[in-house]
Amino acid sequence: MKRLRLNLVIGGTLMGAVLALAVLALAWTPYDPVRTNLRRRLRPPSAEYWLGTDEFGRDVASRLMAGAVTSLGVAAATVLVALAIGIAIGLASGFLRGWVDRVLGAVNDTLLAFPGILLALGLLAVIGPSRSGIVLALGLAYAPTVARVVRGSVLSIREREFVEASRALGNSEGYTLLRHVLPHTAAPVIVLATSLFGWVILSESALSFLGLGVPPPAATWGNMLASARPFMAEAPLLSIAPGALIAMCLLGVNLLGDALRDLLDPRDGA
Amino acid sequence: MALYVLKRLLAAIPTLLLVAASVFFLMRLIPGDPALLILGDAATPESVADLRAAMGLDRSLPVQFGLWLSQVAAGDLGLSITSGEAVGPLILDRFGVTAAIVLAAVAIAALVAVPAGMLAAWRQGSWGDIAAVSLATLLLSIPSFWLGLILLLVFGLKLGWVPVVGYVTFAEDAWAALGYIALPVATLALVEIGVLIRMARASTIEVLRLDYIAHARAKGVPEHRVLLRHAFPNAFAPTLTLLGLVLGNLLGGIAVIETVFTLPGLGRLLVEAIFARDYPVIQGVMLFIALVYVGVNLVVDLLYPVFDPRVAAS
Amino acid sequence: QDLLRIRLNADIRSTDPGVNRDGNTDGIHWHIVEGLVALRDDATVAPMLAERVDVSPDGLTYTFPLRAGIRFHNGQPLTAGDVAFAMQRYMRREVNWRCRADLDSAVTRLVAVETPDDRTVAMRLEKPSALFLTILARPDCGQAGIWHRDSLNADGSWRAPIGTGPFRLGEWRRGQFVELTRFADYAALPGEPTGLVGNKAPLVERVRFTIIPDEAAARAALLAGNIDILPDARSRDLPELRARPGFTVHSSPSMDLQAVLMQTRDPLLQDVRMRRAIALALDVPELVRAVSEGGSRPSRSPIPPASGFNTPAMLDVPARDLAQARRLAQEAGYRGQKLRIITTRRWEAFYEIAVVVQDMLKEAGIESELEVLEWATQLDRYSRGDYQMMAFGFSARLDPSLSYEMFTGPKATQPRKAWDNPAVQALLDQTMAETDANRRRATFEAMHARLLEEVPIIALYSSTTNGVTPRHVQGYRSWAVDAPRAWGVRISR
Amino acid sequence: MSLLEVAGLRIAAGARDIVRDLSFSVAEGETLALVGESGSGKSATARAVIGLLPPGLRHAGGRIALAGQDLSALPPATLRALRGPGMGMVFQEPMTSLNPAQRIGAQMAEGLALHTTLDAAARKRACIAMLERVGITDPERRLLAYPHEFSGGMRQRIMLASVMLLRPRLLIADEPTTALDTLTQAEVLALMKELAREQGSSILLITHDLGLVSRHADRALVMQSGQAVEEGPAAPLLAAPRHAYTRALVAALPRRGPARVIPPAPPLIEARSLSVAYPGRGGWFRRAAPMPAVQSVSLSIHPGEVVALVGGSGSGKTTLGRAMLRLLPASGGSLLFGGQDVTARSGPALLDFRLACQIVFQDPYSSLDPRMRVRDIVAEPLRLPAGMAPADRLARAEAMLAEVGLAGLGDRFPHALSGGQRQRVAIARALVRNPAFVVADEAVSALDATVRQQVIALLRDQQRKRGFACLFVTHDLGVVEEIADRVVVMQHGRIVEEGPRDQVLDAPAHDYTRALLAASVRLQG
Ligand SMILES: Nc1ncnc2c1ncn2[C@@H]1O[C@H](COP(=O)(O)OP(=O)(O)OP(=O)(O)O)[C@@H](O)[C@H]1O
Ligand SMILES: Nc1ncnc2c1ncn2[C@@H]1O[C@H](COP(=O)(O)OP(=O)(O)OP(=O)(O)O)[C@@H](O)[C@H]1O
Ligand SMILES: [Mg+2]
Ligand SMILES: [Mg+2]
Ligand code: NI
Repeated sequence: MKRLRLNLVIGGTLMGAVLALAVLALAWTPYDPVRTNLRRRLRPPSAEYWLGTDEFGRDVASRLMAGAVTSLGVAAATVLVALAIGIAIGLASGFLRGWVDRVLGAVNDTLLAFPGILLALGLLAVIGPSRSGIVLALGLAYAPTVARVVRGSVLSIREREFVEASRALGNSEGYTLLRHVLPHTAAPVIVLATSLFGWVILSESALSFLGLGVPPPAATWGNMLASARPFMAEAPLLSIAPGALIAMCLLGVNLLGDALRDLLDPRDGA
Repeated sequence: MALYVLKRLLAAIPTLLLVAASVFFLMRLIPGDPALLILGDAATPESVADLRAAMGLDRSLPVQFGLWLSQVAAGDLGLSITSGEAVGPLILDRFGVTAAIVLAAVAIAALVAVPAGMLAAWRQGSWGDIAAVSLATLLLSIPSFWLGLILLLVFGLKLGWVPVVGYVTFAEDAWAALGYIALPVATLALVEIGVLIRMARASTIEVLRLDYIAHARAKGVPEHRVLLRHAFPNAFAPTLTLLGLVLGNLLGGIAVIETVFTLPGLGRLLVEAIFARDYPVIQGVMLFIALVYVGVNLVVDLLYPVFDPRVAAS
Repeated sequence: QDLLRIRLNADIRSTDPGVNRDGNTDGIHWHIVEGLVALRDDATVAPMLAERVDVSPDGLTYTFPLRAGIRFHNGQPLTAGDVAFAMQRYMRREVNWRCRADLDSAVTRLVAVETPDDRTVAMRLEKPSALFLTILARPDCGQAGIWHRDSLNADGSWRAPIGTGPFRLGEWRRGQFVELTRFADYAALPGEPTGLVGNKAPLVERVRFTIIPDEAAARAALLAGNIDILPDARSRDLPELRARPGFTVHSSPSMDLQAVLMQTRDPLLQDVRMRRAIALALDVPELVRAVSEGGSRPSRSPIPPASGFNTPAMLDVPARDLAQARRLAQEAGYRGQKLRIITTRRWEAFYEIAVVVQDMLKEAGIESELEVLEWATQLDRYSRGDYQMMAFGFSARLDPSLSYEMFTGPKATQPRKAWDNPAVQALLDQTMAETDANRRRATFEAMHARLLEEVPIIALYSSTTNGVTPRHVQGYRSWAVDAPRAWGVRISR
Repeated sequence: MSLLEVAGLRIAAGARDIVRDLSFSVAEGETLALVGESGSGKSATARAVIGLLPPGLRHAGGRIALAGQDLSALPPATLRALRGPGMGMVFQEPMTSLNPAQRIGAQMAEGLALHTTLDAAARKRACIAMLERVGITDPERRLLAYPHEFSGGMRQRIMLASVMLLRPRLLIADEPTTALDTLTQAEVLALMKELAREQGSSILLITHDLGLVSRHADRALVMQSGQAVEEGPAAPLLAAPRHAYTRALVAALPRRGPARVIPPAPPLIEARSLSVAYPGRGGWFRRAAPMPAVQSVSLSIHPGEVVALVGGSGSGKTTLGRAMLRLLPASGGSLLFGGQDVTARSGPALLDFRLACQIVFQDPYSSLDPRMRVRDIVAEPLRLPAGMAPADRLARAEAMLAEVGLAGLGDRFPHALSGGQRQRVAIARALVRNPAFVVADEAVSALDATVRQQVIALLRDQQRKRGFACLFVTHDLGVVEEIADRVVVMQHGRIVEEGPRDQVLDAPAHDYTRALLAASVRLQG
């Protein structure tokens, strides 16, 4: 009970702050986040530029705000894609079993055996570097993990008696799956989704490091961090600022995820 | 037992075939031409065509795939089209580096994180628990390429404790080798500690609720022994499964760390091969990674009954 | 004390000079093998293994008397037969020598390699060519390096180079380092070292090229004393490195070209007014200053300022004119369409150029978006001509004709060529057959004027090679080609 | 002097007291039974005594003394030394109270190593002797086995052995046999009493089963909502309960109802030589032989008739029940419903059969979807056949809820109901579509005595009112007496005896039926 509220409060505050930053960025940023000015590169923080400027003379504070929109958007969209695909595969293979499970299982194992980020790398090269390309590629890369978790929990849920009760009522398999099985995968899926959120932000960053992230000049925290790396000595704030926001966001998402899981579980919610 | 292992390996064949086919065709879908990359901006259409013919890339895709598969079936992964080296030995050579780092890092991470996670679970809700969870989250939110460079700057440059670049194998000079892999291992271990603490904590919390823990306590078993003898094996079993997944993935996926620390590992080999469109190397490495993945999970499954005898291997 | 450690940003491809190669590979090869001729610092050609080069009056026969006292790494003396043997292998199609096609083209066709005596080699061409010696000397052709026949296996495949260079190949540990050892019997030329000729005496026992892909790690390795030469520091790091006591920066203009390419077949860009508008929208000096940290000089000519063929007219950079740019774009029917600029992060300069260009175009009311591709993909698009605009760089061309040839040609057969204009093509062919330098220079000036008018590409600058060494390294110099030279360098602590 | 003295015990969960002002004592060699309904604080009390309250519960006051020594004042190490030889505890769940990752030999010897000076060989000898004593054959080899290699009853005996090995002066047994079937239950309890007598241990026996109290306890303490309501020697207390709650408990014991006469009619549902087999565990290459669970069973049930299906654990009762609803496929024989063969029906034809039949499961918690509100659960069956408006469905569901005594609780989730209420929801769901045939699979086994009585009454009333036929699966003969018209006894997948209730209970023909009857504990006195 006490833990639940602490999760909710801290997680909610952190995510609230990050979301507020993103919403504000949609309406206003101190400067144009993609406007370069080669005469004022790598400036330290000042009254004019609160967090200084980056290697192209762009205002770091503005980029952080704009980056919140992109990073959160890309991460959320990617998680949704991964969940949609993963849940569909997981439900199908867990519930139907038999050859469906075998085939999907082999496909899933194949995808799992691919290092996730390399799968994304390959797909990105095919789809092309665009925001939706990143979303699709990372989404596909993480879907097998979701599928595995969902399948696991479906396998245990389908043994519960209320599923059999639904069959005994004459309900169709599809109805049973959607009405009685799907909602119960929520808890593990939420926990996974919050971890995914963090992984996606970091993966986008690693992709940027390898030169394949969200296309510049759009700012994401990940590509800011990746491109700030060479200037770690001269302009530490350039890395620390997006790094801190990522950490804050991840902590917030994870805490909120825990809280949400507890809330969604009617047994603990009362 | 041997039969079981054999069966499992046979069962992995469809997966490996699927991996082989998808890698092969995915790579050909990607724009980019190895011949063009070798010849660069000075390439002429004729020189590109010549080179493609020399690399055997002028044949139709199904033919190329068939040739490659029959080659692989005969145990030959072919030659790198950029360096002409045999892919099989190349992979084994590079894998040594990656395996050394990953195994050391995961072992260290497990040695630190599992006890930490278990203690956090044991004192769930205490300040120590909160500290452990926050530390885990913090570690989870630092990209490894960034953490790696920080460590490099601090321990390599500022303090000069370890060399910044280079690598020797343990066979050559064990002490020097230690110095070279210390930082990459530390980087990877720190990242993994974040993952493992959370995992170990969650499964220990589950286990500590069970009756046999109360039973052990009711027998007068001291707490340290309760944790060590009764909670640990049971809490570790699910962690082991995830550890297998993580390990399988890492063994092919630490390209970023290998790049930062200039290590001749498998991940860097793969990324560089992708950038160079070195098809035989990419295909070979991916097949190898898939095999490692299957192997690691097999080992995990074989180890599992040690921690959870309910799951007997055969 | 006897080990010189040099950073290499990627592994080499092979030990077979001019065959399976890239810039890094060439840079290793030129320590091991030498050709008949080689480049000086200013990219002119000088004799190396040859005593001198005698050209017949009709320009068809080149005679190379070999220098006396030259031995291969295996102790065998160099003979004319060795030269002929190596050249014959180079010219075999299946060997895939990078420059075989250059010596078998309409402009330059090598028809025979003869050995009148043991100490003389003669080569005959089909017609006179201004490029012949340059091709032989080009580093990317492996300087047509001469090696002993034991460099080959019995079946004729390549084993390992046995050359005449100042260093012999030691250990190549793939992905980690390439190590060279001093060739004690090296017959050095007298005088100062210049380019790949001059006094190339090896002064250290061993040279190790350590492979460090990551820029930040390479810099850290230099500062930590793990390497002795950082031959290719990023311009970004220069201000800080210059300020650091105990380190010396060696800058040298290179002969490559950074440019923005435009597809003249694009519906919008086929209108020359649109291309001119784009050129006028760019503040080239500002852009170059920013991208090269003030290290390079802006130049709208494809012929590098370091080249002897560069003239004052070519160094003149047209001023930015936003109003004119807007007007021209308007006239060309530009209505705010988004241009797509392809670039990559593989080469930081391409990326930075693209970002700055995008921003400068915006000030002229021309909208664009970046398409950041992986390098292999960009190269593929380049070679198919599948782009609207592209930030691109050409590797060093050591002859001014080649500087134009690299982007001039018929798109029908060579889609990668940016400038498809038969009249210009005729001028270019003229420069290749012409051997008089002044007359060539005049033709290049004419071509430069047309280039500024038609703007199929916007040449920006040639980059600068910045080598950095700590105090204990003496005698190191950067030069027009990125890769470092280890001869003449000594370590003294 | 009494061994255990509890005075003014108070246990709190947060701000709420779950045990208040509880005092009792256990004398040397005595067995005290702690009885009361679910949630009355029995387990909490037991755990407080041994000092192992679960997180969330707090020992908030009162004195617990073992042999005169105040336990709450002891340092942890001393308390630990007392656990084992001073007091031992047997838990309810045999499946989870042994460490699955440790060999049972190690688990048994662990206590000996901690509390005695025996060397390893001596410890092993002691373990073997004890295992032999509790009837585990081949004990020497079995020491190396893991818990999962034993059946539930064996595990409970091993558990008991490991506790008794330390000769505890006080044995705390928290519902030690509820998870076991009738035959095993009797065996384990008898063994426990015997060992305690041999070693002179006292027992604190926690149970909700008055039958057990009457057979095994010397004295009994009745608890309700965390407080003691009545205490005294067991026999008189049960024979003449003074407190209203105790009276209710005693009254809730099942009694035989009058025999009914079922008017002759053609069978409603009929199994002919029905066999069911579970697929064996096969690999990729080999399919294992199927495992038969029900073998060639013929059984017919007439409209309005209640048939009780009894038998030991694993005898195939559940399997047969499910097969008769076609929730499991038959591997042989046929199933007739209303004279029509439904064995192989599928699609809409099967739906007709489904609409006519229903099932109530044993575990009211796991058979209700925890994420649905009670009203929606009860309304769900009305989706089929299609045609009823959602509003009508809800109205019908509310009416049904009122009928089972749950008016006004439609908004709740299952977890917010008591066990008895949950089972009423399950019954309401089964009956709302007016089925002709209902299978009740251990529908009351998980409930405590008073609640069980209410649910049985509800089922009986509904059955009388609606007249559906019912197959009542149970291992509890008490329930059979109360509700069945006919009794069918199963063993090893076959029917071994069948007949009218009174005939089977009073004059059992088969040995197995007799053993079952003997093991079944009924209130004496
Ligand atoms: N960890 C806990 N935190 C808070 N309340 C608890 C906890 N454990 C039990 N309770 C509550 O304490 C009360 C007594 O529980 P206890 O387990 O002692 O009941 P019981 O008599 O053993 O019931 P049963 O017959 O069902 O086992 C119940 O109301 C229960 O909900
Ligand atoms: N899903 C299954 N797969 C394989 N075997 C099973 C399965 N379910 C039950 N069995 C086996 O079938 C036999 C009959 O089981 P069933 O559940 O019908 O017994 P039961 O009489 O209901 O026992 P209980 O009183 O314990 O509920 C047992 O031996 C059991 O182990
Ligand atoms: Mg209890
Ligand atoms: Mg059953
Ligand atoms: Ni019972």
